[in-house]
Amino acid sequence: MAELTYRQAVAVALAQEMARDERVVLLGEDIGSGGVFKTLTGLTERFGATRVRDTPISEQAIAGAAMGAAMAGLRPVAEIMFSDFYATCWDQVANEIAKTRYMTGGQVSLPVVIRGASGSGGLGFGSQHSQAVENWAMCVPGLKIVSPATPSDMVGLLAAAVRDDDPVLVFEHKALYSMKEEFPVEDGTDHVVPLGHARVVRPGQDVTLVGLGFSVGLCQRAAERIDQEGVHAEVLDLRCLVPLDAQRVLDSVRRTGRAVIVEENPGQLGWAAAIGSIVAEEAFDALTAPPVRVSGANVPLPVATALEAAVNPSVDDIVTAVRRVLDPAPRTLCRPGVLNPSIP
Amino acid sequence: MAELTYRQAVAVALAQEMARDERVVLLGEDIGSGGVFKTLTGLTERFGATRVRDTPISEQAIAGAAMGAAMAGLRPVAEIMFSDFYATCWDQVANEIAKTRYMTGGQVSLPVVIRGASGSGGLGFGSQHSQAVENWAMCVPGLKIVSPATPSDMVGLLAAAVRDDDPVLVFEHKALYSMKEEFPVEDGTDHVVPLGHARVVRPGQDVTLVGLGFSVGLCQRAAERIDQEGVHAEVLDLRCLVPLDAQRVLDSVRRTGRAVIVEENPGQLGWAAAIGSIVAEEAFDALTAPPVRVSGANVPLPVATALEAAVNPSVDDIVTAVRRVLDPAPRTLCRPGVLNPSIP
Amino acid sequence: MTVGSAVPAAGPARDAAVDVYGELVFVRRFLEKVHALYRQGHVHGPAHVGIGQEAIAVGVARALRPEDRSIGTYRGHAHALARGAPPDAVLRELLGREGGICAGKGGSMHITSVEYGYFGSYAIVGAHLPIACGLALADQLRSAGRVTVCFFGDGTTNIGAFHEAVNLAAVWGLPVVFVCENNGYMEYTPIGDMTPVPRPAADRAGAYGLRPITVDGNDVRAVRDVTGEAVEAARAGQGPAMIEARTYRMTGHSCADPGKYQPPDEVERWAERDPLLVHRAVLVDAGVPAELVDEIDSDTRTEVDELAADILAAAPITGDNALTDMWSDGGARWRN
Amino acid sequence: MTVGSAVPAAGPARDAAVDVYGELVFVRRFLEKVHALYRQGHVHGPAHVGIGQEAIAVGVARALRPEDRSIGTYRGHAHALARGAPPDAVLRELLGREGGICAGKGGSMHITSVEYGYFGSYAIVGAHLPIACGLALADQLRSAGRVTVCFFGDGTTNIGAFHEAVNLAAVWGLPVVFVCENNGYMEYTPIGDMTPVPRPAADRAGAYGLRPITVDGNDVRAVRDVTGEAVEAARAGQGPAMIEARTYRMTGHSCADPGKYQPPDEVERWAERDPLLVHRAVLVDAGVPAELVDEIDSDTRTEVDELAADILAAAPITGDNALTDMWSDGGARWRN
Ligand SMILES: Cc1ncc(C[n+]2csc(CCOP(=O)(O)OP(=O)(O)O)c2C)c(N)n1
Ligand SMILES: Cc1ncc(C[n+]2csc(CCOP(=O)(O)OP(=O)(O)O)c2C)c(N)n1
Ligand SMILES: [Mg+2]
Ligand SMILES: [Mg+2]
Repeated sequence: MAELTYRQAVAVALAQEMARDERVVLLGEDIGSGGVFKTLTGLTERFGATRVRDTPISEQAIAGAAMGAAMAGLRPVAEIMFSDFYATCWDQVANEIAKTRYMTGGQVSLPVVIRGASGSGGLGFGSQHSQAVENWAMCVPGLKIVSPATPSDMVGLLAAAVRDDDPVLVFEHKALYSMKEEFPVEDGTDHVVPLGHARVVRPGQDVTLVGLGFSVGLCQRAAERIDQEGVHAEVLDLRCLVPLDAQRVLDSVRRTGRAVIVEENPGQLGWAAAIGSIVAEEAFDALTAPPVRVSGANVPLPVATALEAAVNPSVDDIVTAVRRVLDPAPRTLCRPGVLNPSIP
Repeated sequence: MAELTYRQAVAVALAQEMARDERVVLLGEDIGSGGVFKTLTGLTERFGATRVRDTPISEQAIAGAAMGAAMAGLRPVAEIMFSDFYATCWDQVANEIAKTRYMTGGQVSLPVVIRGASGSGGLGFGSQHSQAVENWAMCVPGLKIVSPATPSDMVGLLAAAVRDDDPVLVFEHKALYSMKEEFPVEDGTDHVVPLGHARVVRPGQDVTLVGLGFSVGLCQRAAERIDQEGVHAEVLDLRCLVPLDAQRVLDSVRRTGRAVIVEENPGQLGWAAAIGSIVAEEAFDALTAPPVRVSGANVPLPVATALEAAVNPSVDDIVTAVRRVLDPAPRTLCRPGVLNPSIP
Repeated sequence: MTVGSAVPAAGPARDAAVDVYGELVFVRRFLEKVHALYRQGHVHGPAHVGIGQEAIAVGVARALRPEDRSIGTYRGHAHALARGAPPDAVLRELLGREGGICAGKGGSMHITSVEYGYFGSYAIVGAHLPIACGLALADQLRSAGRVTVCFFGDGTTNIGAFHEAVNLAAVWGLPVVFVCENNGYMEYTPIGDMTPVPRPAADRAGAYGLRPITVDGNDVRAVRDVTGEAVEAARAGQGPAMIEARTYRMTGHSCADPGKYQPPDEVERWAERDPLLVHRAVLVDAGVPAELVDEIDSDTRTEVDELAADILAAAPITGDNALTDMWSDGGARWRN
Repeated sequence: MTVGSAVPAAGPARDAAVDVYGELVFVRRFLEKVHALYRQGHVHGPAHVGIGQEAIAVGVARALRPEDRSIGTYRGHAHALARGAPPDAVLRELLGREGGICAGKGGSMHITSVEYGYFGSYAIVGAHLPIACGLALADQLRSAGRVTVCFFGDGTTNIGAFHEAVNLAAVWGLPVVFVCENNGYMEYTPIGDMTPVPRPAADRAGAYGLRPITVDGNDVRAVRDVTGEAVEAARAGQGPAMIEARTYRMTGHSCADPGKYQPPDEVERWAERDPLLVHRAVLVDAGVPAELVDEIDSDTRTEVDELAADILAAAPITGDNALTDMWSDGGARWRN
């Protein structure tokens, strides 16, 4: 078993799929030389510049060309270098790619993958290069949304995305690129993780911690910390927002009675609110404490180290949240400015 | 007292502000002749083409020019004709306008208003002309979000938006344009409704119905229906998502113990989830039933009359939701496909 | 190929010219019918017709092979019909009846007929130009010899997606022909007021290393011939082309718009250059009997009237399929 | 105005030329220092310097009045400094120390100095071109006589925002001068591979009814003179201009990028045309003593070294102000 980084996993997944299916082509800016995050190293050498296509700086053209190519029988994988840049092609993604199958009465199929780096993770990329815009996407029916938290999941989920006949947005967390995992990489590997199945990172019975992408690791570390206090948290990695494995979350919360949902993004509106609402609506009777969200502050991401840390959710924040939902009284816990840094 | 339509109210508000402040200029496509929804009738005649500026079909240029002009001392009001078109200038709105004050350490002020038609309301505008994209905006800290539900609020909230020193997005619901209200329109009217204060549309003690824009009317009609059954619903019009009058919602729910939140958009992720989560987190002990969301189905908006009706939330849906939250058992009410058409 | 060469008095070329006239007339009557039905309240949602612009859709379609692709805008009824999309299914879509070409989900602005190579009507200005590049890319890689034609309006030349798409097509040498239908107006604003160059598309071609090509958009044969050259060049691997076809929108922007801003004398001048009149004159010059032409006119009117009457007689569709065809599994479930 | 006319051996013109050299050297040393500090791990987040491109920022600034505005990109340190932004506050921002020009919130990619007319650095390619139009619009309406200069890269000419902005500027006749710094590369890709015209900006000017203007971007006097003409025309109400300044990025795209894709002989060729060498030669031709020039070089190096050392000695900022300056009320509350 060799070690695989999350960064390498991107190329492993794509190589696996490109070898399997000639219709898979990549397009994006500066990808021919391996991409600015070096996630595509070796693919041009192996598959040629016709299938690993450099583009001009034209996100609308990239996303739109991916869509058109999918309608005409290719299975394109487009790169949006930083997920913040989805804003420059949001019309293609939200208004065209997401809607065209439905609005044509099912005349077309749109096997498009769009992938790229996203999130903060404390790297100092600032307000225009650190958002994880999966929340924008979740507001728009018609887009599958994937955010792998480990190298092996990156291989398996990205492979599944490429095989999916619907549009899938894959958010790679840039602070995870250097994460390593034992993984059997050899030619012919055929690792696929079906979309829509949450992962139980660790089982537990006292509280359910729900994470996605980078926040899974935060949850895990928080769980380890409170474990020493005798509190056993179940940690779930959602893996996908759409399709959403709501059942797995609800099952867990029905057992633990408590949910802490951890999102790196600003909490003003984000997927944690969707999960929080689903939990409140559908596991109400089982709740022994309010579902609580821990999320980023409602400001653009600042750059200086201490500022970025102040704004991002931390392991400490999660531990505090867990202690509070375990505290029997008072039950109305999350007052502005107390638990949730997103409420200044 | 004359009658004022919601449509006319737009021009009334803007005329009031343009007369008051020379720095207010309008820009947008085909606005010189009054705009495609005739919301700006008479403004060119009164203020001239220099202040009511026709633009090319260039939403990025419109939003960006509004931003730059605001930084240099104007108070621009830009029109994005249909709110779906925000997608074509989302970068300007979400990455530049929302972030620049903060990311420059407060060096600039951005008194920009962006306004335009949004929402479905059963008019058949289809999947690319019917979204109310306030949810995209709420995912992005830095944007104030306003959605008036009545003609007088249109005057007062739009005027407040123009006077605000922060970026404000005003979503006009196109199905409300013909709504009428008695309103004293005369020269010199100075009606301003401060942002961030929800409106109690009707008081009640049994359940809290929360609406915004078009869904306020749905809530009102549902409340009238159930009133006949002896159930007294309090109807709240949020008016703004940012700044959010969470306190008013929480106060109401703490009294009624029940919340039904009604959103026209798909429910997969939307402001109703934010409100639902806040209610669950902060009024947990007061809840006698789970907070329930009623929202649009998670599909692009179809056009045919019956299809559009099937997908949009209705008064019936709200009444059903209210009956359910009033039913003492079972308390876990909102199962997929039952209450909430957004969960197919 | 000579543009607008005379039609011979007999033979297949003459028959083809008569056919073309039949198509022009059919599209015109269809659009007029849509306009009337809209005015009578039978169309839910907005509708945009291209009365006066039919020669472009018909002329371009004549330059294409069945396997070629085309793509257009909300003003796309003519473009779908010209490729062969069944008028019945198109009108059912517009009227919200069973059998609509998009199952009632698309409506007037999104008419699509993949079966006949028309990859859809898009209602956000400029959005479909990048998509056209994608169609062409797929063919360049896997089905060399297929060409994509992308229709768009003069006002569309000012939006970013136009720039990105034409540039990408040029950089990649894609087999795509961009056809600008310059009808003189955005919605209400004359295009000349909002462009710094006189020819909104042709005068921008050079920015992408392309040759400016212009054509009289009201002359169906000229459109066919000019497009044919560009399409065959693209088919041969010579890359994209930019054609600007000058025409005029004889009605308002949408069926709800009376078009009062269109000066009467301007409308009159263009009425004299109506594409049906232009082509009728060609036929008459070629010795086609006026009665034959009149017969086409009246037969077509009857055909379209009957089509509409039949469809109107059917009940509007129910909301049963609201949650189908969202995902590739046929349903709309997004969670468990 | 003659481009690159000889500098006289004495007098104010000569002094000004020496000043300009001092500025070029200062900016160069500053950027080199940033590069070094980045490599040593002192900069949190990415940083982009424009070593080799300094003559454009400095030359343009010399063509502007204090009340004029400029706006640029993530590669904007030179542009801020050239307008007069305090180097101390800029470097504090880069190093996350108290007194940073954006209070630590912007970082390297968003250096802004409104006080000195530099309206910010934007990190999404193309986004600031429409914003520049807005700055110019405000001036056109209320402060006639002010001009805005907008800097951007060659790769930026392919994005939609570029097209929309330049078009709007032309349609409205805005007092804005667009300055393309053509350094030959996007991030890693040579611009020639991704544009269908040889001069990415100049060859597109015509699409907006503008004249193509090109200039040697490594000749600070040529930049100043050519920009000066365009700026004065804009000031006089003659509308926008498009200038393409050819230059070269002597290092990688960002400080993290070793730039291995830049062919060594290409780098060497451009090193010979280094803007500092070019201007030094002008001074020497004018009889400025070499010792004076050398003194400027070494004094500047010391100055920048000391500046950096001082700032590094201070403690990094705390997170105290994370929730300030979000809204106009100074705070970050979005709800009650
Ligand atoms: C991005 C965007 N902005 C604005 C609109 C509203 N709109 C619809 S059609 C139209 C005019 C388009 O003009 P043109 O491209 O000339 O096409 P035509 O309608 O004349 O066929 C406008 C502004 C839109 N649909 N999309
Ligand atoms: C919309 C967008 N796409 C991609 C990027 C990533 N990116 C940053 S700089 C750059 C290259 C820009 O090239 P150019 O305009 O020539 O400017 P230069 O860096 O050479 O100064 C790219 C692709 C971005 N910041 N924004
Ligand atoms: Mg037009
Ligand atoms: Mg460059």
